[in-house]
Amino acid sequence: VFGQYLPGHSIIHRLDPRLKIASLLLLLIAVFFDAGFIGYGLIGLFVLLALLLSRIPFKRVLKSMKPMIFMVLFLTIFNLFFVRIGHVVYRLGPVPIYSGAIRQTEYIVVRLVLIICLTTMLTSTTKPLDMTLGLERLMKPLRKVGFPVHEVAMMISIALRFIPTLMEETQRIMKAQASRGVDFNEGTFKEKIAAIVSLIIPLFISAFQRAEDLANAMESRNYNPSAKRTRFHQLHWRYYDTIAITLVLCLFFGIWGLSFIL
Amino acid sequence: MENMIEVKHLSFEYEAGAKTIEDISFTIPKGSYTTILGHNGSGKSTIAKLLIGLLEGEGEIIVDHIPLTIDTLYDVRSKVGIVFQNPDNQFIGSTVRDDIAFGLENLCVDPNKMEGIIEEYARKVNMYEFLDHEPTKLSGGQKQRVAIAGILAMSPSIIILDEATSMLDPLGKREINELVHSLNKEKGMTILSITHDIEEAAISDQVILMGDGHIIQTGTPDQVLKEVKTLESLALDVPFAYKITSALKKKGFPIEETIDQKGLVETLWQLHSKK
Amino acid sequence: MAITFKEVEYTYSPDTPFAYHALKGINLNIPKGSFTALIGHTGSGKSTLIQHINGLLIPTQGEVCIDDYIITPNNKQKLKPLRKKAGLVFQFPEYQLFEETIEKDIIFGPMNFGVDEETAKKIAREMLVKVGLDESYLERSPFELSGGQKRRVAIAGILAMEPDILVLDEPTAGLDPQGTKEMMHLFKDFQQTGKSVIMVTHDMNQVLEYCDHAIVMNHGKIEKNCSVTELFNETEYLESLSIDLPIITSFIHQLNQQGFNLPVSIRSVDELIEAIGGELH
Amino acid sequence: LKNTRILAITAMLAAVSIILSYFKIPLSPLIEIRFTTLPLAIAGYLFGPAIGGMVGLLADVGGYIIAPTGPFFPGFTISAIISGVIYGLILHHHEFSIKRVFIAQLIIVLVVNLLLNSLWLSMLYGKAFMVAVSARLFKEIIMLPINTALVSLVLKAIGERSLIKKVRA
Repeated sequence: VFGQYLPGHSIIHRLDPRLKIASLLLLLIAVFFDAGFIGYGLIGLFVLLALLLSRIPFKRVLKSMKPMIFMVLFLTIFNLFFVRIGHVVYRLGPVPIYSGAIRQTEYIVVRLVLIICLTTMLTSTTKPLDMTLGLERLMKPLRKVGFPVHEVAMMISIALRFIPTLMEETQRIMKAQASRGVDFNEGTFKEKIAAIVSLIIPLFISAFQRAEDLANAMESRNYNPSAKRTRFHQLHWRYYDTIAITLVLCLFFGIWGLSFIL
Repeated sequence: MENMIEVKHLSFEYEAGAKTIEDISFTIPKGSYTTILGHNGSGKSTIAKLLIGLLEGEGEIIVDHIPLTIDTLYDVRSKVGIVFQNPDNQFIGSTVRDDIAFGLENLCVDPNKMEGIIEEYARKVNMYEFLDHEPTKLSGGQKQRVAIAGILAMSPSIIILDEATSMLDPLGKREINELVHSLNKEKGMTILSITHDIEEAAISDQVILMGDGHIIQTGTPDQVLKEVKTLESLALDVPFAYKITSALKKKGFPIEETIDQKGLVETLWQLHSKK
Repeated sequence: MAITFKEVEYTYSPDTPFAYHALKGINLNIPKGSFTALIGHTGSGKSTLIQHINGLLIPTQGEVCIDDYIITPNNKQKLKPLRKKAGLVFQFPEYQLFEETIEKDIIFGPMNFGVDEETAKKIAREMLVKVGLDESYLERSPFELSGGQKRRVAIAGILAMEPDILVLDEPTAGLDPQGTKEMMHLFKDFQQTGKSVIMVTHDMNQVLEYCDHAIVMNHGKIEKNCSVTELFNETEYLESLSIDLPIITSFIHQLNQQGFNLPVSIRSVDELIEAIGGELH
Repeated sequence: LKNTRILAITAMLAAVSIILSYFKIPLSPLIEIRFTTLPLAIAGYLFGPAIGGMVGLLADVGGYIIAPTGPFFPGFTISAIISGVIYGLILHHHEFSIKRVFIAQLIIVLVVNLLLNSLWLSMLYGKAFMVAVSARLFKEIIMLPINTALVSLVLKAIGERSLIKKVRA
């Protein structure tokens, strides 16, 4: 129930998580290269293709854009009113609308849509566990500079494991406090703060207690953060991963090149 | 008989001056089912943590011939498996499969061999069909069975149950008790159960009675559990069969005190038919 | 404070793929002053049912009446006064403690219901003593206490709301025998002041010793609603749900199979010894 | 992090932060009180800047994996890490005081909320957004005392719990 992962067997689902995470980062950077509408068109085409291949329902992508609608509207209005570059194309009553404003707004909206599509695609087609594993493997070189790669991966998986449990706990605490007369929906500002404090403090106490128990359980099963350990889950790089990364790299450098030309 | 665990003059304090455990010594014979019996706060759970070096106390602990020191910490831990009280907080993996794998990973088992081991032990605790389930979809009893599978997969010499059934419903309790007893009887696994359940103590091989950080008495259930005054002073129950027999004896019936309920039905029936 | 359920249905997250029909056609009447046990497996609907008693959940169909409160799916009534009348103690209630001192935590409930601080403090003192802790605890932090003591403080916090109905979800889980006994006596005392207690429990020994009425739930329905004595007569039914008999009742059944003729209505060890003695004479 | 106990607590605090992202108290359509930084403050206070930053990192990445509240953007990951580090630098190794919480909160407002976040937002939403900084400034001025009070309240409560004192020792 938790998370964004949509089970499936598409080619995108089967791609190696390392590849998917690296691609996301590369394309996120690419989105910020100024390669004009040709650049955005290329990335857009690529994203559309990937979306179709992944067979994620379109509704899902639209839904993930919902939180941004307000922001986009706000920005559009803001840009239209305040950006004064280019020539005036239209007059809305007393307000002049500049061509630069329209162009900038278009850029921003396209950029946002692309970012959302990319990030949604990754979380929808990759199991949280694989994502953690992929991150761990990708960050491996950072171990040389003393970054605790293994520990970070372990902590992410613990956090993900305990979110549903703590969520249940949260609901239980809220009900218990509601039974003691706390109203989580209505009340003055002060009452609302008091209500949330009566939830947050027990939640922290419980999280600390669970951490203590968990640490005991982990150590009793021979866990030692500094020791070597093998991993049950292994990632397998396949030929289509190579094809995919080649495509992504071509796109990335293509856009980069384009940004110099334009 | 060979000893699985030897503890000599063990003491421990959380805060200076307040001893949680004071100078306790005991041995646990190989293949036995031992219970440590005591009320909440008697210090009994601290013992489990001391035995695998989660806490550091004074005194000597020898597990399967290995004295516990900083250097042997991980050797000792690989010999001892503990099932803790809260089923939720010891489930580490995101699925049953991953949870059983956790211990194997720590022992650096070859990843290619893990799948087979995991399936084998999941079958042993009857959780094979649940291998891909997430912990939130399992009952407390099932989670504790997974914990036991995870421990068995590490092939320990002794399993410690630290009030492992106290948060379970009766069904879960029964599942775990049956599983643990069969491990003890059929596989000869040494079991140490930390509990306040007097009826569980009554069917064990050895009882270590704890009170306020001390060992009050050690012996067979028959020796320890008939000391009504001691048990009551430690805020513990008295076995049901003992309550009945001692009262009947007082009333002048020719009956001996016992803690064995099955035997009691037999005895009463004989008395009844002789009437 | 009579509690009545009329054709109550409850579905979690209706109209979604996760919809779960938790209560099905519940009809129920719990008279004032009773000590009722609510029995059933995990997932049988017990927790859902008890959350209807103080309006934490609103039925998706049917109605729930608590005294003069009538809760229907389109409830418009303020629920707060109901929450005061029906005090609900969740499982492991020690997790709801959060204030700096025990006193503050106990008066938290009453003050939310508009009791003034003076009165609330007076009640807090009384309740603390009632649950077996003395007044010296008032100024201490609840987090210095042992698990069992924390539970007592949490329960004192509910009792301090002076409810007419006490709803308990496995109140003795994880306590040792002594703690369990003291807790159960506390609830019995509460009932004997003429108030109702409804307790979810898995421990049939407690049901036999303290309760007078039993409700058995299975798959979201009420399967039995009877006196405790009647319930433990239905050995086959209980076995089919793999519910253990109380140790006393099971012992009686064993003896009766061997030719004894003991009444199954016996509810304490003393009575049992009397009866066995009588048979052997 | 060589200690399993601290590792478990760090992970658990990150989980709490993700859960708290579901809660907010709106003051006005544009200003709302959020609680996701409380676990960062606790981690920084109890265990120092490294762990504080770590909770920030985990909460942001974990939050993206499990429940995106917006698009993933590495800039905000950096913001979260730096917030945790600031809490750690200012609060760790010192007795709890409201003054220190205020200072930490003030630095976060200046460095993270106004400087870094404005930078990220302008990258995402274009330069026009810089005009909105004045509006954001107003918001930050209102939020500063509220956040200081909230963090103080929770730190004080948590700091006094003997359980956690034990962990710290």
